[in-house]
Amino acid sequence: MAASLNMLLAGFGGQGILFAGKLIAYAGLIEGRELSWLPSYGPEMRGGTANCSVCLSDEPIGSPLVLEPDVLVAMNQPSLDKFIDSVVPGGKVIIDSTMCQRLPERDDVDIFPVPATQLAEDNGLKGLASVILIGKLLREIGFCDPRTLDEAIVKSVPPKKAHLLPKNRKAFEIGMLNEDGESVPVCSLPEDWSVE
Amino acid sequence: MAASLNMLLAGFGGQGILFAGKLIAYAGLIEGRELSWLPSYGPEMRGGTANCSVCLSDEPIGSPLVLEPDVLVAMNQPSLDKFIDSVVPGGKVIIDSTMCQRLPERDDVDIFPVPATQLAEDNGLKGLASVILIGKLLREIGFCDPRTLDEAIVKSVPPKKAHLLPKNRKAFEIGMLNEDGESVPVCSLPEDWSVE
Amino acid sequence: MKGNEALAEAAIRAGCRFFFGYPITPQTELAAYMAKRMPKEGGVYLQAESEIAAINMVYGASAAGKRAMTSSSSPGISLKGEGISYMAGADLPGVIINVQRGGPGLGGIQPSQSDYFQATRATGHGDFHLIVLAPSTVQEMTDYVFRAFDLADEYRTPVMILADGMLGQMMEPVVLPEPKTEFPAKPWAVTGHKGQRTHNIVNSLHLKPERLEETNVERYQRYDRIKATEQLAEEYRVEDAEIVVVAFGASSRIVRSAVNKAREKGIKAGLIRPITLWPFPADAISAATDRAKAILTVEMNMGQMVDDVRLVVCGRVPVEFFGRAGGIIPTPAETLAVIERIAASLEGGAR
Amino acid sequence: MKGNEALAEAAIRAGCRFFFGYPITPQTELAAYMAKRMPKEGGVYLQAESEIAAINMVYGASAAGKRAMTSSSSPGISLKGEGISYMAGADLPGVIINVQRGGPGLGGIQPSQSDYFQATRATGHGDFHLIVLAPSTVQEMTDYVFRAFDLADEYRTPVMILADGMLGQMMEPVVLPEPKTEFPAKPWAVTGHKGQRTHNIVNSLHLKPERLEETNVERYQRYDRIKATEQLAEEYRVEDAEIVVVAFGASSRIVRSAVNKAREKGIKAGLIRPITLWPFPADAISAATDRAKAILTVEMNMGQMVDDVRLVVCGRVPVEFFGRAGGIIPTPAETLAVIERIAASLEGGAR
Amino acid sequence: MSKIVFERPHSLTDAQFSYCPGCTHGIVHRLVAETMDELGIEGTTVGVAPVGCSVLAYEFFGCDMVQAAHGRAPAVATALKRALPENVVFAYQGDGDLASIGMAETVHAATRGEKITIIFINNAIYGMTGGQLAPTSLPDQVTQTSPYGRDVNEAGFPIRVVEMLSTLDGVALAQRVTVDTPKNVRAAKRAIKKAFEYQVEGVGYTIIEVVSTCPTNWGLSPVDALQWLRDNMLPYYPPGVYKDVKADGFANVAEAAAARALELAGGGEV
Amino acid sequence: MSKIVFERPHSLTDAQFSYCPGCTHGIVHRLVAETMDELGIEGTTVGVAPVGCSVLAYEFFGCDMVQAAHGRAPAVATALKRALPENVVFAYQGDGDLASIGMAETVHAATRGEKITIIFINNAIYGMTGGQLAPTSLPDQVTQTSPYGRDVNEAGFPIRVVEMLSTLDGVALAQRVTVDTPKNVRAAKRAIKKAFEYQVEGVGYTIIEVVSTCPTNWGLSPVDALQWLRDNMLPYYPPGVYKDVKADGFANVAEAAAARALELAGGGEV
Amino acid sequence: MPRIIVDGRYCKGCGLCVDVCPSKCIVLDPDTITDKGYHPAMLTDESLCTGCASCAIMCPDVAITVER
Amino acid sequence: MPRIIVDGRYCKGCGLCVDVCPSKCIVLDPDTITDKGYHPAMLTDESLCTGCASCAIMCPDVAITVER
Ligand SMILES: Cc1ncc(C[n+]2csc(CCOP(=O)(O)OP(=O)(O)O)c2C)c(N)n1
Ligand SMILES: Cc1ncc(C[n+]2csc(CCOP(=O)(O)OP(=O)(O)O)c2C)c(N)n1
Ligand code: SF4
Ligand code: SF4
Ligand code: SF4
Ligand code: SF4
Ligand code: SF4
Ligand code: SF4
Ligand SMILES: [Mg+2]
Ligand SMILES: [Mg+2]
Repeated sequence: MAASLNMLLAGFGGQGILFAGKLIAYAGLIEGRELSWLPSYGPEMRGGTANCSVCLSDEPIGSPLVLEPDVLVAMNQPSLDKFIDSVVPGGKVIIDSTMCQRLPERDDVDIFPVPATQLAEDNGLKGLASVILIGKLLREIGFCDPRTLDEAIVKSVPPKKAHLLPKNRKAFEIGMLNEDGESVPVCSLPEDWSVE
Repeated sequence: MAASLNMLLAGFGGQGILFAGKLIAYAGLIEGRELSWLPSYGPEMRGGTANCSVCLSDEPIGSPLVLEPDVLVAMNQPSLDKFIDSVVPGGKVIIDSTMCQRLPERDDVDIFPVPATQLAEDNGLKGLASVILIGKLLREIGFCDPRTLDEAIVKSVPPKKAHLLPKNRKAFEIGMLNEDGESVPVCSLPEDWSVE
Repeated sequence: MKGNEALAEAAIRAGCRFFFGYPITPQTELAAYMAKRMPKEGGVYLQAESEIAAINMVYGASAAGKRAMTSSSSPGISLKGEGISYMAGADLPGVIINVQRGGPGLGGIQPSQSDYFQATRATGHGDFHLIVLAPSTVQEMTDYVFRAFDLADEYRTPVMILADGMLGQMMEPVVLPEPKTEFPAKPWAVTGHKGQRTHNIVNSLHLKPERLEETNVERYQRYDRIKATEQLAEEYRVEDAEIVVVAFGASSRIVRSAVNKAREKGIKAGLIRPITLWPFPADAISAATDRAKAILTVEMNMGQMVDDVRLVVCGRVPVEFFGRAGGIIPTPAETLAVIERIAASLEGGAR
Repeated sequence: MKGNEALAEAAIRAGCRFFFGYPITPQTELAAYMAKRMPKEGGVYLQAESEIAAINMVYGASAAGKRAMTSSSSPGISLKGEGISYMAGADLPGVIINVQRGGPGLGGIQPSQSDYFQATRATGHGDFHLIVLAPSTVQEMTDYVFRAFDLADEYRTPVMILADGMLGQMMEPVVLPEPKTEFPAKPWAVTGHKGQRTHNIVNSLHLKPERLEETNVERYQRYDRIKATEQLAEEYRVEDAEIVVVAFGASSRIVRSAVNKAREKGIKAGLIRPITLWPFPADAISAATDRAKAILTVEMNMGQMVDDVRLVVCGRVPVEFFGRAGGIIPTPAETLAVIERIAASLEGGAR
Repeated sequence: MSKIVFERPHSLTDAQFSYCPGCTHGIVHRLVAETMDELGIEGTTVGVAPVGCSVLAYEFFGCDMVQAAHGRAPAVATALKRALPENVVFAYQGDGDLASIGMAETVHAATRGEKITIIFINNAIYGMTGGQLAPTSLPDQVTQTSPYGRDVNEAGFPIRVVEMLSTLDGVALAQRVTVDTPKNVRAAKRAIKKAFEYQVEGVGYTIIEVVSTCPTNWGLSPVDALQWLRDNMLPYYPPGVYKDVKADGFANVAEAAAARALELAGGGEV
Repeated sequence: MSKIVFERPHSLTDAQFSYCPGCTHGIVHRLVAETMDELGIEGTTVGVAPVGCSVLAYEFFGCDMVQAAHGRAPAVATALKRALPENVVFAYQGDGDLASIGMAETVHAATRGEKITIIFINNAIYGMTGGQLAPTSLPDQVTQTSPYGRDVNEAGFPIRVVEMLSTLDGVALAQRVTVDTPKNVRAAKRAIKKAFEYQVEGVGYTIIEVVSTCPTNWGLSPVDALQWLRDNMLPYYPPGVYKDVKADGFANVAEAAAARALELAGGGEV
Repeated sequence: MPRIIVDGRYCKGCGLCVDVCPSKCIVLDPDTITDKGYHPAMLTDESLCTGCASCAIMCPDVAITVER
Repeated sequence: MPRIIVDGRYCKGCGLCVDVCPSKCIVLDPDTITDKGYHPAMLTDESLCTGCASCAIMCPDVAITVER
């Protein structure tokens, strides 16, 4: 895993894409890294696609706008179709397979379909599919210590919505589950991403 | 008389200064000269002084703003006091002596006091003191053929106010009267200012 | 005829039938003239509720394919900035008159040239330019406003006449142009599609940045054509000039007198008078720079056009600036003094 | 913290208790933040009826001696032109934020730098300047808005923060400054004379041109002091740079990446990042020019700051421009390509 | 054989509206388009799109369209009508556009009696920019810029636009409608059509205020938004005809104004 | 011993007014200054001078003064009052300033219920710029920009400002007065004083419209101008109290607005 | 036979038609997701539809055609 | 003894005081011209003045002081 990680999260407005991106950014902040978070903005969000760019790095971040992502999290078909070609070779693509019927054909990137929306609905976590995907992402590329991400969740859920905290944690956990349904207790972080 | 003549006419708003200046300009136009007429403008006119710059020349006119006049026509004391020092040596100064108690002390300019306001009132020509002064000016420096100025008057009095035409002519004539009260029929024009 | 009236009459003769104004000194005569004449020409004179409304009315009338104009003076032009940017963005022709007065703020009402930057660089937000014409006589007020309408239609761009209080207020003899009777077709105008074409849209919004960039690039290609073909400048005694004075509009008249006086004193001075301020007459000034030893820019402001001169001269010879601000017109005498000083220093340098 | 929120919080910490805004993308978060925080700070958040009202409210609050601010984006800034000119004319401090978007006209809402000319040359009519600060990180958004209030008070001038949609929208870690508690006295403010002094007047009108010129000249003397002491620029790998890239704000971040990549390829590239756009950091760029073989200016517009660079370079080395317009952020890759092209041509020329 | 009793009007293009699900902008668009169809004026109408959620209206209406700067639609429409007196000109404006930044243009187009039609969407919020306080936001209404609810002592009182404009002599028709039920939609349609008809007849300035929803920024489902409208908006903004010079027995605004002046002069001190 | 029963108020400076002979601007200035004297507020008042003939008002009033951009006096006054809530803030505006370019600022300061006082000089003309049509110029009135008389079909109808503003909830006092006779001058004085008093009490926005003359641009002698005012202006602009929430029994505008909202909600359709 | 046709390109699944239909014969189709991510409206039972057009009148996206 | 004092620095000879004086004891002095060019108002006959201050109330230039 490179010292610099550029991620693009994309989906419909309302799917929690921006929140998910903030979780990653927050985790970076807690771990003292350079980071940036940049949402798409403006009225085209309305009923259209929303996306956000998140960069984590050990050096000052140049462009916070991610055009060639190391990581793509795609939560719907139009977003997947739009951005898949821009992923760098060797990049990781996390896909909400409930929302994307057609999976991409690239074989120079690692593709991880997760039926996140379905999983969310099944587990009474409506609206938290994005957090499930973040769990999956962390599992696959371990961009931070899972405890850090948990801390990020705690800090990102506003006090007024404290009742949602357990649900967010649950969603995160579901994402972190490995294929056999077993939760991954400690993430094997790459060297340059470990903390303390 | 120079081929280029810069005049400054100054007085209170409402004394007919701008109209008088236009007469001179119009005469220049009729005689095919280069000319410009530039009024002071804006709210300071209100209750304050009004003035206008008139240039007649055989060459294109540079600055239409007359700062060092060859001719000053002053219709009130403040204007006289303000501008007298700027008149070029050898210049002519026509003064409405009804309105100016203190005459200037310069002896390098020719000073012609005319009780124009008084003369106008005495002759039932209220508001036409300025035209009287133009008559005097023409008599003294013959900047054009008197017939031209007559034509200028005819063209400058708007048709709606045609009844004022005789009065304007009368005022002009009074100004042209020489000291012995005799009307000057033909003005002895300097060579470079004659027409046809 | 007063300069302001000449502007108005020439606009009418150029086929302008829509005038939207708002009173401000020193351009009021223009609107007054329009108010008198327009009804007789079957045109519309409308005193808008503000300068902002006025420019947006020009936008509307122009969108309908009509020749339209507004006029104001410095503070009022600032208010039109957004509207002018919209016109540029929607590629709408139209003529804007600025009879400048001293600033900033309410400033004063005497003649000034302190809106040069605003006219040539940033009349509003975004990347765009106006064609800017700077008359220096009442005759030119007439000629350039006439020309302005043609340029506006040809290049689908707003055009500004940058005059000042002196030119607006003064009277000079003027020969008026014959009224224009033939006008270019405007198939893009919104006039109702009558069921005979798809609907026309006048618009400057492009939410996709790629699309917005395209429109910008296309516009700048048009600007390049304008730069290549529409530069205008008058040269006066420049052929052998060692000191070239650059001045536009009212101040160029003073400089002309000063140049004459300098010549009388044996100083080889000349005048280049930019007529188009945008496109700036770089070619003429560059050519003169090749022969000159020094350039002097004279403006009725604190130094604005001098930047454009410097960009053209590009360090080849020294560029000096002389200006008066706040509504003061420089005198030929003080301008001459500056020329003499430069001449003296050149000689000093030569020794 | 989003850039827009950082601007707001820093302003509050700088003692700003009067915010007058009007919604516009991409700066809405700033106003939203103010609306939340101001009541808790005993300050005034007022959504004005328009950008014009907002800037005139800043004028009023500043006249009363208060630290006041407004914020908008490109079209809204155009509308503030008159008001800003008034502030300059009346020598009133105040801070104006422009979170730029693509233009002209309604344009788009994506990040842009196309109001550079407007900010540095002609935010309104008349001779005046703003101090213009261009942050490039969220941390700088914080720092410079804080600094802006001090500069505004010190020089009695409006100060603009020229940001863009990218900086406004992005989140980065930020360290907030300690709240300011001591403020300069403002004996000129209108607070009611309490019978203890003659009445204070805040005004920009001077009907006598001599008087108006005096105020202009005095203001330009202040500007000279600002030019002498307040120029700010960041230099990055410039010491031995043969190709110096000049870029500010958002685009400077891209250039920094490109410079790094160029260095990796053995090209001696460096970056000068103007922080004060006015006063333009002429000294830094001039010094770098002495050592450089070519200058490249990269902007998110059709070419604006490049004029200022050319004025400084003054023909000493070639100055090139690369820009993207309409809300497109240039990529490090395409910027690198331009640097490589220049490097190649320099080598070609050297042969 | 079944026949079509309801379909997309011709005066709408095929483009999908950019509005949020359930936003009443769409209903009003349809009513305007139907009016154009029924009066057969699509080919002679020029519409003005504002800055607001309906900024893209130029893509939706089939007639010629002009996009206007924020708040300036009345000025643009004025000029269009002056330039094209035989055409029909309407402007479509939101509450921020019409009643905040564009208040001067609104009042002046109205007092001039411009023969244009204004469709005024009052949704008590700035929709496009993400839900800020509008001049028509209700007391205590929470918005992005009134997070503690609209405090009338700080942010002032909502403006009742048609009531205010009704005091102006140039206004021929000022009516408030809503679109919360099929019945009210039909009434709104009649009002809009009447306004266009008055314009064609040259009666004067016409404005139809449509009390509308903004589900997105109100944070309500479309259905709940309509209920909130009924519960909160309508009491503050009662639908009704606030001025109708023809109903008052005058042919146009000039006649009505002359009569009023006479009455005032006779009446002496108020 | 004789004693002085009338002299220049203290709150006027020694400067001579820049107004034309016989212009009623001067009378109103005096009334404002007398009000400041009587309420003892010269030292705590901040006045706002507009763009118009009274642009130089900052030289005439003894209190602290701010010169505002054309039409923006209400915005400037709003901010002054917000910044200095303990002070008294008034703006002095002409009809072009207040009702044309400044219409949006006027309506919004009024609807916000800003606790400021507006002295509104309606002389049916743009005096300063040399006599152009004002929003309040009368039908058929000849001005520099309506040389054939104001044609209401082209230039629209005059705006009755206080009538219009009275529809807004933020307005505490909206009254029209004139100054053509000593009696009316005294009444005008009472109105102005009342407005300042309401401001001090925090009742709401107050505006006093003074029907005034412009002898210069009307082309009449000062005495004839007053007669023209009586014959033509007053019938169109009848003096009177158009809104006075205290007289209506409320302590301030918020109370009055609440009562009105209740009434409307109950009243149903208009 | 009265019925409605919902155009999936336009429908945004807002549910206003569902709410207003007096015959309660419209639902949002839980099994379909449009390109824009909405569950579009669908007629549940043609026989219930009276062709009253209430749904179409309220439809903000003019997605409904009514036949009778 | 009631009387008025007209301050010549302020008076612009507008004549409003002349018109309004119930005792008709003010005229514009034809023999004086002020610095600004006006004929200022003057009290013709002190004995007629009642000190009613009507003149002062109407004076737009606040040029009149009234003693009683
Ligand atoms: C001069 C200017 N100021 C502000 C904006 C930003 N802006 C876009 S839409 C809008 C207001 C939208 O509200 P409204 O008019 O009520 O329409 P809605 O979106 O609610 O339909 C604003 C302030 C702009 N584009 N231009
Ligand atoms: C932005 C702007 N537009 C126009 C002007 C010019 N202007 C000066 S005073 C004035 C109007 C004066 O009329 P009014 O407000 O009625 O005041 P009055 O002079 O009649 O007392 C105008 C339009 C200006 N100074 N600034
Ligand atoms: S934001 Fe509100 S007004 Fe705008 S489209 Fe969405 S629901 Fe409609
Ligand atoms: S122009 Fe009219 S309003 Fe202005 S000072 Fe003169 S008389 Fe008074
Ligand atoms: S009302 Fe229209 S858009 Fe909404 S669900 Fe029904 S058909 Fe779809
Ligand atoms: S036409 Fe009437 S009955 Fe049929 S689906 Fe629509 S609302 Fe229901
Ligand atoms: S005080 Fe009365 S009586 Fe005396 S001069 Fe004045 S108006 Fe006449
Ligand atoms: S009213 Fe005043 S200004 Fe007028 S004439 Fe009398 S004293 Fe003089
Ligand atoms: Mg709205
Ligand atoms: Mg007026």
